[in-house]
Amino acid sequence: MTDTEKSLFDAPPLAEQERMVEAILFASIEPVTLREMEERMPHGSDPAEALVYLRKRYEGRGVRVVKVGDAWAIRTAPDLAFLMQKETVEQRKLSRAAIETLAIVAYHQPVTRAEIEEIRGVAVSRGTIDQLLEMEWIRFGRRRMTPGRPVTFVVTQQFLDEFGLESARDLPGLKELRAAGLLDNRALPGAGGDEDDEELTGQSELFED
Amino acid sequence: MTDTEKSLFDAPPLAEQERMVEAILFASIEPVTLREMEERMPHGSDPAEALVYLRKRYEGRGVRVVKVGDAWAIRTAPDLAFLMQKETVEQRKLSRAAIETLAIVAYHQPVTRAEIEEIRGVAVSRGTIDQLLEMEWIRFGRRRMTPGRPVTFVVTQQFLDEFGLESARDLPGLKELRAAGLLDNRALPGAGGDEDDEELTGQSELFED
Amino acid sequence: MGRMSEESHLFEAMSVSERLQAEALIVDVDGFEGPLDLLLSLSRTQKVDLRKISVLQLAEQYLLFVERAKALRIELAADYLVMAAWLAFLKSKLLLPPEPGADGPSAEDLAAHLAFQLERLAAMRDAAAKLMARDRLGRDFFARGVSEEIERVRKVQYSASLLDLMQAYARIRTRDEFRPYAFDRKDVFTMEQALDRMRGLVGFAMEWTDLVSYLPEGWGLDPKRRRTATAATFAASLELAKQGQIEIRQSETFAPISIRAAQPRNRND
Repeated sequence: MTDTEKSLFDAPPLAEQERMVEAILFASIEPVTLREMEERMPHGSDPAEALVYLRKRYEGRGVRVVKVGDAWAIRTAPDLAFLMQKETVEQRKLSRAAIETLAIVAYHQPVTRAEIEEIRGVAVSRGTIDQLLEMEWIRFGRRRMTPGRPVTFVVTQQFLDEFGLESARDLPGLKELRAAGLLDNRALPGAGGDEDDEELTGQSELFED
Repeated sequence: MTDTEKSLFDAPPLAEQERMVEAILFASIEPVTLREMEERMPHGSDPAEALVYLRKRYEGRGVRVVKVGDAWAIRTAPDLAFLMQKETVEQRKLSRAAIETLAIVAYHQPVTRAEIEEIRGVAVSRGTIDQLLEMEWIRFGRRRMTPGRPVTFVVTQQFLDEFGLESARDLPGLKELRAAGLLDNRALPGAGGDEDDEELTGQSELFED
Repeated sequence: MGRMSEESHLFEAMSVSERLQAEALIVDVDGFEGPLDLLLSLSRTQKVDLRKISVLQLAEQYLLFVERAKALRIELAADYLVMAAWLAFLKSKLLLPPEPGADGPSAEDLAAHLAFQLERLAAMRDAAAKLMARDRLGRDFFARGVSEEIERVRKVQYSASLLDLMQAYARIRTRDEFRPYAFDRKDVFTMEQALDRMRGLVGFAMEWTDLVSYLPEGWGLDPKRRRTATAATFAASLELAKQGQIEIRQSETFAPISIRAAQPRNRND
């Protein structure tokens, strides 16, 4: 009783907070957001700061503290994968269409179905999108403010977690692709240039924060 | 294990073995026996020794390496168990029975259960009294010096605090209730002051202690 | 002219192995994910950087592919044929000198766009491969094997106010009298009373009249009595309007409410 009362006024020492973050992350399979940690820790705690120390503490260890989007998780070190045959989950075999669609969503997000089709030069089957949605690798983003207000797709935290990415900014080769202009959605010449302005708000949004 | 064996199979350094045990314990669904660890680790590994170091490393941390039967697991430090609880506070209106019982205790204290029932005209459930006791709005008063020596109930200081009353005497009397339109004038037989007087005798015992 | 000779030159440049490859492509037509994918595969035979690709040569290869497919009576999906038509158009544009003053994008722009599309598709393929080659959760690195369930502790906080308490007590006290709780009706003007009163009056209201003027005498001064009379009169006029005896109007929210007797022609509507 007195302890809780006390904590209302004084946040626990940083070392204690680090222990708490450690316990919370160990206890969860899913990444945990700072906000969730804050809600569970005593008032006045600063999980973000505790995480800096915790992350350092686990450097080079058998498990690591990793950032997944705006959440945090503990994951085993990839070099120890060979120990984990027992835990290995059968990876779902994805069609070429699904893999390419996933990559296009990741690199071009937020992206409309029409844009995916434009890039692949072929219609995207309903099943492909459904499969990626079902795997929770992509989700609906905001509607595009263009005629028809088409839905857009973006990748999920689950996707980042599964592919070991801190954020969509860390996608392999993203910078090079951007620099080469390959993430632009250039319209066919003569087909109206409005689209380009719209497109610039694509992955560029990711770089702003 | 002899030195020759060790050199033959070239077991990984102990620090590496510690990492391995850490990763295995982390990722496993069930506690892991030494034998299982040994089977999964490179030949010549000594998980028992690695465990000694790993256990020490986790001493005082947010999670601990614990023995479960003859197997090992990583578990939250017991003092941090509170982090694994999510408290949701739900505001709920007190039941009508409870409010009426509370009102009777407040106006007529000290009052016995039989008296409460007489005033309400219905039986008072054990749960209602318990709830009020648990909320620390009422408490047991002195036993009544009548046959059976029934217990009485009185309101608590906490009740007075929460309802913003200096004492139970500050509760509005019937006259005031009437003036506030909460009581029907004409309902009272012999509409004089009798009722109020009666009320005062109810509360009079209050003034004595 | 120069372009024509270039074209025939390209044709001859196609080696036997390339021709065989093109034939193999036909057999494999199901393996392509649309015309752009096919174009990308064809472009590989040029063995150059996609940025330096000869779109003209590519168009030729594609058209040749479509021709062969037709010869082998392989049914091509519509989008392959649309692409073929577009490439034939592009080819003619590339070969002919630009018409002076012609509108629309130049052949070079169209060719550049096609090259861009191919390069972008190739880049996405490459990116997808890199993505899939990454260390993966559940294959290369692992999550906690068992999650400690977060125990949800539901704490119910009951509340009651002093008013609740007094009302409850008042309720009990009234119940003691063994009579149902009743309002003191001295200061209550009922809708029935209002209806009776208005039925007698509305027949004369040919013009719009403020509802307030229908309040009974002696009820307009005391706020409490005024409130109950207003409410009853308003409810009564709604009832009369429902019965078609009067019309009721209010120009805007909170504006005075006026009524008048129903007009005969309205009743006929």
